[in-house]
Amino acid sequence: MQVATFLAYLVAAVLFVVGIRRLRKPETARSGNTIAAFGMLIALAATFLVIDTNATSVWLLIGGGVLLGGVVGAVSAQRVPMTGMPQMVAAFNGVGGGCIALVALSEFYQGRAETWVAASAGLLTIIIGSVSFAGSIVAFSKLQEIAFTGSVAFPLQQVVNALIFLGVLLLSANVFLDGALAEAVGIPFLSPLISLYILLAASLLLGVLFVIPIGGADMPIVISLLNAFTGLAAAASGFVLENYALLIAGTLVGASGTILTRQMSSALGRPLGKIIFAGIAATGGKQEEDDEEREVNDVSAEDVGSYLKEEANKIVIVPGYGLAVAQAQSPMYELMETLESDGKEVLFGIHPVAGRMPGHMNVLLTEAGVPYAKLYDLEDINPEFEETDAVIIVGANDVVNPAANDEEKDSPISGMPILEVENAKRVIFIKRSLSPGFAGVDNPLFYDTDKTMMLFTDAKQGLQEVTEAVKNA
Amino acid sequence: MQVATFLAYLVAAVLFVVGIRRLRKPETARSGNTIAAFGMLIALAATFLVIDTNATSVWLLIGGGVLLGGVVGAVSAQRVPMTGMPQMVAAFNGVGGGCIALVALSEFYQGRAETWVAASAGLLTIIIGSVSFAGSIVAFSKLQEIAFTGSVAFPLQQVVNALIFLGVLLLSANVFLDGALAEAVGIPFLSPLISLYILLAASLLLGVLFVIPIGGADMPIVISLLNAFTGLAAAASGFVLENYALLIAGTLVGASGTILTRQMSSALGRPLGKIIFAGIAATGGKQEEDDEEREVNDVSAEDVGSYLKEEANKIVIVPGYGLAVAQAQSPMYELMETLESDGKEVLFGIHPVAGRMPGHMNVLLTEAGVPYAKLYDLEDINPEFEETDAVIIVGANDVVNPAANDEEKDSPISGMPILEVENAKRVIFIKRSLSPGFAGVDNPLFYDTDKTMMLFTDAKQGLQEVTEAVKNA
Amino acid sequence: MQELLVQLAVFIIAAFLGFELISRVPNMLHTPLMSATNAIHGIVLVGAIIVVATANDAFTIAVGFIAVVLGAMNVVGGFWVTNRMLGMFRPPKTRVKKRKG
Amino acid sequence: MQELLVQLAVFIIAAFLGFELISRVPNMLHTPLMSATNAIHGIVLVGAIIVVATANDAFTIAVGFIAVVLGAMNVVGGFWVTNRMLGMFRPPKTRVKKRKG
Ligand SMILES: NC(=O)c1ccc[n+]([C@@H]2O[C@H](COP(=O)([O-])OP(=O)(O)OC[C@H]3O[C@@H](n4cnc5c(N)ncnc54)[C@H](OP(=O)(O)O)[C@@H]3O)[C@@H](O)[C@H]2O)c1
Ligand SMILES: NC(=O)c1ccc[n+]([C@@H]2O[C@H](COP(=O)([O-])OP(=O)(O)OC[C@H]3O[C@@H](n4cnc5c(N)ncnc54)[C@H](OP(=O)(O)O)[C@@H]3O)[C@@H](O)[C@H]2O)c1
Repeated sequence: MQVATFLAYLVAAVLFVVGIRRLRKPETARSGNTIAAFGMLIALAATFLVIDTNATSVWLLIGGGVLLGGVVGAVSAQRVPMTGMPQMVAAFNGVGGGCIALVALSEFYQGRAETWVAASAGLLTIIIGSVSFAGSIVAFSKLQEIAFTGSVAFPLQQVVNALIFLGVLLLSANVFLDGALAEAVGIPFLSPLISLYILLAASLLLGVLFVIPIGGADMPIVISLLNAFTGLAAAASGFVLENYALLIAGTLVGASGTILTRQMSSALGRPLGKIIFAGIAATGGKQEEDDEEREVNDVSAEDVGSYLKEEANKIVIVPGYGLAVAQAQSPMYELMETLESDGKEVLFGIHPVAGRMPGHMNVLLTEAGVPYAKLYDLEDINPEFEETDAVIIVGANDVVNPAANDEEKDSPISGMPILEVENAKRVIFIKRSLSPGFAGVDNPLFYDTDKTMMLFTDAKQGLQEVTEAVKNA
Repeated sequence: MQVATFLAYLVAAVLFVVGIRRLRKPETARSGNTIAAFGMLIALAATFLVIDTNATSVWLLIGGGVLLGGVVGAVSAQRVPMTGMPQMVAAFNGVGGGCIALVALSEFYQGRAETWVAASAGLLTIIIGSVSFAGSIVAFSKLQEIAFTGSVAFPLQQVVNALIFLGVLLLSANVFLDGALAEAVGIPFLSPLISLYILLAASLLLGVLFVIPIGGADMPIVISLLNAFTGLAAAASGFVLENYALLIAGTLVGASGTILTRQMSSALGRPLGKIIFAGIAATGGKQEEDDEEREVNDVSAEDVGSYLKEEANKIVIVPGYGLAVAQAQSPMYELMETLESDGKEVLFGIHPVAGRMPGHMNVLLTEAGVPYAKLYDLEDINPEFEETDAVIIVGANDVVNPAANDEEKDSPISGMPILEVENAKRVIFIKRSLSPGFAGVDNPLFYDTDKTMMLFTDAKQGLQEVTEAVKNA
Repeated sequence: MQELLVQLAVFIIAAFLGFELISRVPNMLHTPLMSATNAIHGIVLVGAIIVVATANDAFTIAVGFIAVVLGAMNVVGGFWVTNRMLGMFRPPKTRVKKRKG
Repeated sequence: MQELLVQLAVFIIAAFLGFELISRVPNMLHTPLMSATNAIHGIVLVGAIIVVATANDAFTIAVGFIAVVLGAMNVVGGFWVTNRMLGMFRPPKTRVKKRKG
């Protein structure tokens, strides 16, 4: 029986590896996920085989728990809108961290963490798992805009963090030394078990404090990092439980999650160190708003239509988050068709972080039927703007905001590579107002009345009107 | 002590991994090799720690053996000329395979291969190790042109191979069943140990028969495959000896060697299956030679010089094996300089298998000082030929031989992608005669008297003369 | 001791494997990849199940039960949501290279 | 049995790692890479040394000694020749991309 379980765990691990391999390419990614899920099924089935109990109550508890958790997970996963994906992932990561922390806690409670290996790995599991749990919940709240939105800072934050961390270390040492530390300093009521509870609370607090100062724009990276943490905690608990399924799968996730985090942060142009240790120094933009009215070139759909029809030959469309909000992908496709039937060249410039999750725009546009070949990456589209007659920016701001290149002002998007739409002959924004985007940084392009046309309207309606105007012009 | 050894082995394994990682890029490759060698040193030192003997004789034997083998290895490695590298690698791979087969044999002899795991892993080690040993020696002889040159075929080859393989299986079964098989069929003198010796001999024979039908051009791929085999044998012996250093390192080499073999065979355009199962169906070319004299456009260095000076603006140089033989890289560099000082554009077209080892040409040219930026790959240079006025082919044949594209004739280079020099305005060969190259396939370009100029001379001398001629023209 | 050492070996090799597995993933797959690996660490559910199965006291049973619920959410929700995300990446009909010339 | 299973696990993960490690190596590094991995499997020398150290009879000692000699050749020669090969790849001074425009 033991042998069969071990082999099953090994098969599961192999399926995880194969699954992750396939996740590297869009064509095979979905099957990769299915394969990994299948591996998980095998691991769970094998676990049921080794359970050595006849008590129906135990089976009921386990079955009930799995059913309850599974249903809640499935329903939330099914219901969440596409734009809510990142926070959903954060939530699922959080519950995983919580699970593993509780498992480690019960090991201590049952007195199973006897050897120094088990004890230290167990402590590590509790700390990392709790940080991951609390951090993920904060990340979720930020993205869902329930609480902690923006960058929450308070005085002496770093000092407080350091103190709590010190406390965590001392409590761990006390548990490890079986309470000897507390006795030595004369607080004998701090038994190992009580230390553990305090440790759990302190780790949770640490997780909260770690994430609250970080701005929402960096959340995907933070979630990825916490994901790697949870993997690591799972690996540590593999040491405690001498369970190779946990060990291998946890290590894989911990290591691949670390690399993924680095890749994401470099794609977003935000060094990891800066994200973690600084938070974002109080998002400027929104507050700075000088109330002075600045002039913009406010146009109608007809103006846009006749410009496109008569003066533009090469047109680049840049979609952003607003496209997703307005669900305007089909009208966008129609505008493309209309322009192309007039003999214009139409391309799409896709910024890697446009929207609210990586690949957001690709997903929407391919859904609407725009061919892959027309979707250009940041590097591929930027050289094209020089010869472009009109850039139509639909519901985007941050990804085309030249303020990112302004080296004097330190804004949340500083240093992020942007789509250099200002090199084109004309820039046309379709958005509802002058309000900035996710990062809250005002866009100087809005006020370039020579180059820019602002069409203030909902993305869907605006695109439809422009399409009509092109047809009638 | 055991713990220290285990940890040392683990460190060694990590250093191997890091080393292989670094070997993937030219910039870091050399340090990767050093790191791996350092790992080996650690593994060996740790092994000495666990040797549990005080007998000086044992120490002398081990020390003497290591010294002897090490000196022989180092001296051969230092003396071998660059063109002899592939056979050197074959030889070192062979001795490794021999070593591991002997280790497994001694385990059986000492009666240590008791469990079924040890017995089956041990048998596998003996078979694979011997095949690798014998196959590598044959590969060495072929490349060194000592014996078996070309593709050696005899009637019923496949049948003989199959029979020997069957014999190997039966002998293995007999060893595994402790001689019961031989007793059952009434040949009790075939004791397990005697079976082992016959098994060893049969495996060696199998290795020889496996490699002799394969032509020399495919040897690098075969060596890589045998290298993967030896790695696998090392991994198998890791199971027998319960030694994680052997297990991990052997597995790494076995797996990475397999992938490397596939990559090499696809780079050379030769599917692995075809290489192994067919050999090369008797190299045509050489024998076919129709004695009829065909006309060629035999020119002097002055002719070449004045053509280059007066009519060529864009010139591509294609080096081949003859450049290495003549050690003509410096004269080639000078020709490049002379042409460039006349305002000509000079590029180098490097075929992936030009010369006798991958990277051969890159090595020679960078040694002579040609900047990396001027070295163009197959894919990069082929589109350039259309606008090229003159291609100078120095000591190369196979890599520019359009016969590779001839679908009707099945030659040893059929299907290999070539440098499409025939698209250029003029083709200038610098070689000593009309003799073909490594693959022995005649080149139709030689006889295209309108397009081709043949300068029959040694590469070094020819390049020097042409340089002079350009200067004087 | 031997057991621990071997676990260490497994940990180290698996870590290298994890590092190697994620080399240069395209940007648009970052979120699904994060989500899928997130589901994979839901393997902690195995640990939670073992806790409940071997529990002797009410406290452990309660803690274990919560852990099982959380773990199951992680596993099921994780794979489910990843599948939904990836469903959005319809296979391109013609994957021509972007550049025209 | 447990020991064997763990060895199997190590074998499988290491095999995947080996596969992943060699992904798209440039052509010109094929020979040095082959040569370096060839030197690495010279780790069999460790096995040969143990054979000699634990041998009780003349036959085993003789076989072991030959194995040690062969293994040492593999290790020393392998790394040495790889080093010589790689010495030929001088670091490019300016690694500009080949294409001009
Ligand atoms: N992709 C990711 O992985 C990811 C994840 C997390 C965060 N982020 C961040 O999200 C931002 C993405 O930049 P972005 O340029 O795509 O978006 P953005 O800068 O957030 O701008 C979105 C714009 O859409 C407009 N909008 C909203 N609803 C609209 C509607 N119904 N019709 C028309 N316009 C509408 C808004 O302006 P109005 O209100 O005036 O209409 C807003 O200016 C970046 O800062 C990025 O760092 C990205
Ligand atoms: N790169 C690898 O990894 C590798 C490994 C093994 C095999 N191979 C095989 O090697 C071949 C390489 O093709 P290749 O075009 O480079 O070479 P090749 O086809 O073998 O031709 C070499 C030519 O050099 C000429 N030559 C020899 N010595 C010379 C000298 N001193 N001066 C001037 N010319 C001299 C010879 O002609 P003359 O006698 O008329 O002068 C011969 O035609 C391919 O078939 C490839 O598959 C490659």
